[in-house]
Amino acid sequence: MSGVREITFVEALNEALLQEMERDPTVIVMGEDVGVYGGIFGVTKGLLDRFGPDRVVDTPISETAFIGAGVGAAAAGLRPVVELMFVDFFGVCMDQIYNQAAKMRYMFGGKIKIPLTVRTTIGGGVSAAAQHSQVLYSIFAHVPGLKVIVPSTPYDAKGLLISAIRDDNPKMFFEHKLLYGVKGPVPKEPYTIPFGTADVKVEGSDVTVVAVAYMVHEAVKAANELKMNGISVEVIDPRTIVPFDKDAVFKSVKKTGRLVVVDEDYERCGFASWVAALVADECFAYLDAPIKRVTTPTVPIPFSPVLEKEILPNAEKIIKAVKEVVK
Amino acid sequence: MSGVREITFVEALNEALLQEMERDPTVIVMGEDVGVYGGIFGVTKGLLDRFGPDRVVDTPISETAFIGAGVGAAAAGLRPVVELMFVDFFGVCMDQIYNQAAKMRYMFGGKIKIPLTVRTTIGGGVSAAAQHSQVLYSIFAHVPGLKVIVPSTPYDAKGLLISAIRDDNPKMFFEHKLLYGVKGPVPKEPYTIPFGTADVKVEGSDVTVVAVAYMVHEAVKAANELKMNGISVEVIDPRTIVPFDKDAVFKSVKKTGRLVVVDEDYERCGFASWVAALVADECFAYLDAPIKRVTTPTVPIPFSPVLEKEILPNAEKIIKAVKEVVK
Amino acid sequence: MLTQDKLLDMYYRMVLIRAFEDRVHELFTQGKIPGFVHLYAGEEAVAVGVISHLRRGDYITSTHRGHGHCIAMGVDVKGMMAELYGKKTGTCRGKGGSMHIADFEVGMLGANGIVGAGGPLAVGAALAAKYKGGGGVVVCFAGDGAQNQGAVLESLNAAAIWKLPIVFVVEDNQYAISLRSLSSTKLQPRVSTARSVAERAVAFGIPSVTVDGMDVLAVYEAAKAAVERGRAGEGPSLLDCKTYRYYGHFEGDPMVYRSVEEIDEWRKKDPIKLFEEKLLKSGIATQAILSDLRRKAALEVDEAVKFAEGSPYPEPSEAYTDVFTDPYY
Amino acid sequence: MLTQDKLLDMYYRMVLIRAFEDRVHELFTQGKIPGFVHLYAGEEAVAVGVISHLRRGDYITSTHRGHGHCIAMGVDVKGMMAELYGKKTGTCRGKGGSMHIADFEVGMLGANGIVGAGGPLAVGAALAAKYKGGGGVVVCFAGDGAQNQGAVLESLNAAAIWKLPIVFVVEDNQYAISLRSLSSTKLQPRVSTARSVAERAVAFGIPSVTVDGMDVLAVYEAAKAAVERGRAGEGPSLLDCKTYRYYGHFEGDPMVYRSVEEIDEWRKKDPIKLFEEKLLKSGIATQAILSDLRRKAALEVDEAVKFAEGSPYPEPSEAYTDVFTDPYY
Ligand SMILES: Cc1ncc(C[n+]2csc(CCOP(=O)(O)OP(=O)(O)O)c2C)c(N)n1
Ligand SMILES: Cc1ncc(C[n+]2csc(CCOP(=O)(O)OP(=O)(O)O)c2C)c(N)n1
Ligand SMILES: [Mg+2]
Ligand SMILES: [Mg+2]
Repeated sequence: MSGVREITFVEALNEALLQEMERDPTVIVMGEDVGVYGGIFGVTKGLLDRFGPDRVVDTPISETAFIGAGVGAAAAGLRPVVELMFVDFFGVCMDQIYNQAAKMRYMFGGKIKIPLTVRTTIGGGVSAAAQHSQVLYSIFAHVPGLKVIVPSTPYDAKGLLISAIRDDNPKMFFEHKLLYGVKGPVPKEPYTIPFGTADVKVEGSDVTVVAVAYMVHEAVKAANELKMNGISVEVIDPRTIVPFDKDAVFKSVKKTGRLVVVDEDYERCGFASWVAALVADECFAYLDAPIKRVTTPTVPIPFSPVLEKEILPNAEKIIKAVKEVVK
Repeated sequence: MSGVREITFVEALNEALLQEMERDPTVIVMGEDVGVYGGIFGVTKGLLDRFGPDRVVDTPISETAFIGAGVGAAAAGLRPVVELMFVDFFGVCMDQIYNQAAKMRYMFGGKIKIPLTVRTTIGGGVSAAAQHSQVLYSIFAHVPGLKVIVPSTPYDAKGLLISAIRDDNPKMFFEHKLLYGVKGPVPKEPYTIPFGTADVKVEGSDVTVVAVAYMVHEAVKAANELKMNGISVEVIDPRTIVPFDKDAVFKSVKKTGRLVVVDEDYERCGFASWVAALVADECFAYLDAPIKRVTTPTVPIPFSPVLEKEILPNAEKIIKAVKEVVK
Repeated sequence: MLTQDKLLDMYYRMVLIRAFEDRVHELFTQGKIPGFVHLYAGEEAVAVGVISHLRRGDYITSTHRGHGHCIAMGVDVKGMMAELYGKKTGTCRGKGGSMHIADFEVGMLGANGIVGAGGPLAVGAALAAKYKGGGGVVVCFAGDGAQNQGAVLESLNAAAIWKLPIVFVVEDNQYAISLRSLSSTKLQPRVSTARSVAERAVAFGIPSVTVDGMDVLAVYEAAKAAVERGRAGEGPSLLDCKTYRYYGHFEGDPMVYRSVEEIDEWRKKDPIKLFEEKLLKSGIATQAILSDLRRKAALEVDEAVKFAEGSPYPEPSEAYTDVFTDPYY
Repeated sequence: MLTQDKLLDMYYRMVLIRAFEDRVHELFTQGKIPGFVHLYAGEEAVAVGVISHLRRGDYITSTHRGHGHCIAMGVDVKGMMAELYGKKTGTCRGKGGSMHIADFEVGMLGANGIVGAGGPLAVGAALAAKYKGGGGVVVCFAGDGAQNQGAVLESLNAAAIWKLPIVFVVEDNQYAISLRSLSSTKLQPRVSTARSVAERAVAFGIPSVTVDGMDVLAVYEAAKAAVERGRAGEGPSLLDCKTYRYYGHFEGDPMVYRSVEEIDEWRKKDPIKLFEEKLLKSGIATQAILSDLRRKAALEVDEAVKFAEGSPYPEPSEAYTDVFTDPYY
């Protein structure tokens, strides 16, 4: 593709929004401080100037009202992109997401569509403590009716966000805090990435490592280090949790016979458990070792950097888990 | 124990509330229609007459305010039992449950306690459709700081509710709609059941089946039928998901070499996945067959009885899964 | 001025709602309709009085007690009845049931099992209407009990700051299950709202009016001003309609919280009877015309029941479709 | 009447808050304090004016901008500073940080990372106070932006219907991050609330008053009536305090949404300066006394920083404790 530059994850998202808003007048952006402020992490910067307050709507601190407004506007023919400042705030507005947006098409007999995108920030690592550091995508994947998107690179961020905006269903789009500043090659022109297509980040033959969002980077780091130890790790980034590219994971596990799932979400009843369960059912005959999960233990995210570091998954912990399954 | 009678699940819960309110004046009950109405399923019947409106508080339809009030009252020294009419409504009040009640002790350095019990109704099977039939306990188990209680019999309902009220932590107490009318032996006097102690409902040697809440009954039914086919099933009811009696499950799997997890919650990223993941890690060497999960597929619960029956787990589906792992 | 045709159409919609609800009550009692069913009988004047102002492209959001709104919006009664039976020919192909009937084609954005959840949806539909231009309005129906749900309260503020074309219609049927909407004495303990919601609306920046919700013409008049305000881009309004539900909160409700006398008292103010009296007195209609319309309504409901009972159930495999617009399972 | 001791104590708490916040600003800029930090400088009169009425057994709920409330309630400043550093000796053993400081011992039920979440908690604490008897009151601090959160709106209604001993204190510092609390012109687009929250409160059944939040004595007077109402069992009140935050929304905020001139304008009304002038004019204090108190505050903050910097971090294993009262991991 032409016009490829190195830009940050934030810039890639911003460009996706800008290009889609230019292309399609039904795309509007809503959320707290998305206007003059440009979004608390800068993702909507410049959009108010470009598109005006009718399409870039600063909202009061009423997540239920404005996310629900996104649902209602989608029902009435717009294609809203709504920002939930931190995923941790889902507790004040989950009903509009999971009982309304997510279920309307089904409940109403498949006759309608809700082309809504909810963008939100996830993740630890910046001492933001128990109510601003969570990941929680497992909850949105658990309930039916939401597509769940978890990009790990600027390239994927732009392509997946454009795909999301054009998709006719309700989507949760998760942006990890530690990724915003990450740079990578991104084509200038708009492009899409189909949901449910995993990206093999590193090819390998001894162990399959599945990771999403920021953890993809830790997994790749681990794979590189393990290579020096003579262990060949295949790193797979599913990029979307719903839909999920089971085939890519199964294919890899059938090759390696070993699986480690890396997931920043809480350990209990989370995404990593689900991937493990799928494999323990459908690839059982190919497994040569216990399935390991590297996750955040199910404790609130502590503030102190020392404690936070202790609980978050990282390359070191991934290396340890991989070594356990190859030993 | 003396004074054992056959009473229903509802009566067992009602008796637990009554006895604890008599024992401890700091126990109060709050929720929509818990007073004159006696709770929409009758669990709080008679309590208003007995204890008056200061201790049996009818609330407006403000789940955030009244569940949060339960948290605040617990912080200030009471021991509230709050009713969330259907778990499906968690979307309007989750923040007070999962970010406030559940995390306060940890965030505040372990110096405080929140002795709050949230009772709620779960489950399908009565054509209550997409917003009144969900189970969702996996979500509450996923987030840290909540004990998660899922009784399956009148005996367990009473003992676990009394244990919950006396426990100094935030608890979610899940009552399955189809259990309310179920009768069983229950001692008259108050008694407790320690959390985290599984109950082996049926002993067996070929396959371990783990099930909770209403599914325990379907699992037992399946076990009885399978016995006639010469398949010996061990049915384990963990009774609480947090804390979870891993040992009981592992012990059984190590004996049987086979596991089927039955769970009415949605398939993706749910409780069944987690149990499967634990076993696929920690009991791998003992496994003789793929781990099967019998769950509700991740679709909204449909209204039409024909469709609802299609998706809910039941004895028949459990039998099928068990046969797959023993073949 | 309201034409004779319009008035008789309003009357017809009211009796059709009543006939539908009375029949559903019977069918539920006979065990033919499963699930949770909340009936609108007694409140017909509110839905019909307001919705009579709407035109193609307008929207409404509804509640758990949505049959009346559906019928007033023109949702096909056959499809509704089939939906209540869980049949494949239902408005929502049997997937929704009573609490989830929607028909976007006629602007009905859905009944709702979650109290208050229609508020934000209405805000969004109104944002869209405003953005698209053309004077579309949105009506948000919600009960007295729903007024204490954060979703509704946040929506009032949002509608006011964005000056949206919304009419908030409060169906104050005196109860939220067993709780009174407002107490007359200061000591009433089972009360859900400390002050009138009309007063509250004003404090959110929304003009409001309290309306006799048993009088369809009073509702019509009040709604006229509110809808016009919306179409003219002057922002939201709120109508606090005083009304009553004749049946229990849901079918099967033991109704321990109210007396038979109270119900009888309200039945004396029946909205259909009241409207009949007015129509007869003003010479708009004769007894014969009215009883014809009632017969026609009964017939339409009969047809609907026949249609529902004769329809097939969905295929079990349909449980897995319609989650997304693209294949899923 | 306020005694000299009381007045000087109020002054001391105000300058201690200011000294603490100014120092935290420095330390954050130096990279010594991690995470999200929201400073209270400029708003001291509100916390101190209200909390001066509280006694043992009363409670407050706080916000993300909670340092001022903590200090006014008497939370130990050394523990607070250590908490901001993430040290084991912190008020919450390093687990909470700036957004989650709590000290139930002194009645401080917690800063809160979720806007509006303190409302329901205050309702609950007030229910407990009412149930226990003894005239305890609860103060719920919340920002202007928080007033649009369902949690707060539902809490107003609940407090009113249950006649709870709560004082809702609105800290209207003009902004919710970049949104204005209220516009003077009808066309202001970036506005969060359509009508004054004092007006709203009344419509919820709660008497309210708008207060100069830069004048600690004005706040004190208004709070006096409200707290007394609560203690007497007469129900909730609301104080809408007009104030201003000097620093950005959080540390690191580029503040694109307001001008330096505006900040300067408000700094001229500085609550500490204003209080000083009054104290001097009325002869309650001399310049010497006041500068002694300021020095003392600076010293207390110096000590706190030393304490924090000299304290150890928690053991990594402490990450797994305190989830429940019983062992977990
Ligand atoms: C968020 C939520 N809380 C509670 C309920 C249970 N519920 C269903 S209807 C109802 C009463 C509603 O009262 P009102 O709004 O006055 O409507 P009405 O039933 O009187 O028409 C309640 C409490 C619900 N469905 N959703
Ligand atoms: C539920 C929720 N929504 C959004 C946020 C992000 N947020 C933190 S502070 C804030 C602004 C709060 O404004 P206000 O209540 O006026 O308090 P102030 O910061 O001005 O003291 C926002 C939007 C949050 N923490 N919680
Ligand atoms: Mg009502
Ligand atoms: Mg503010």
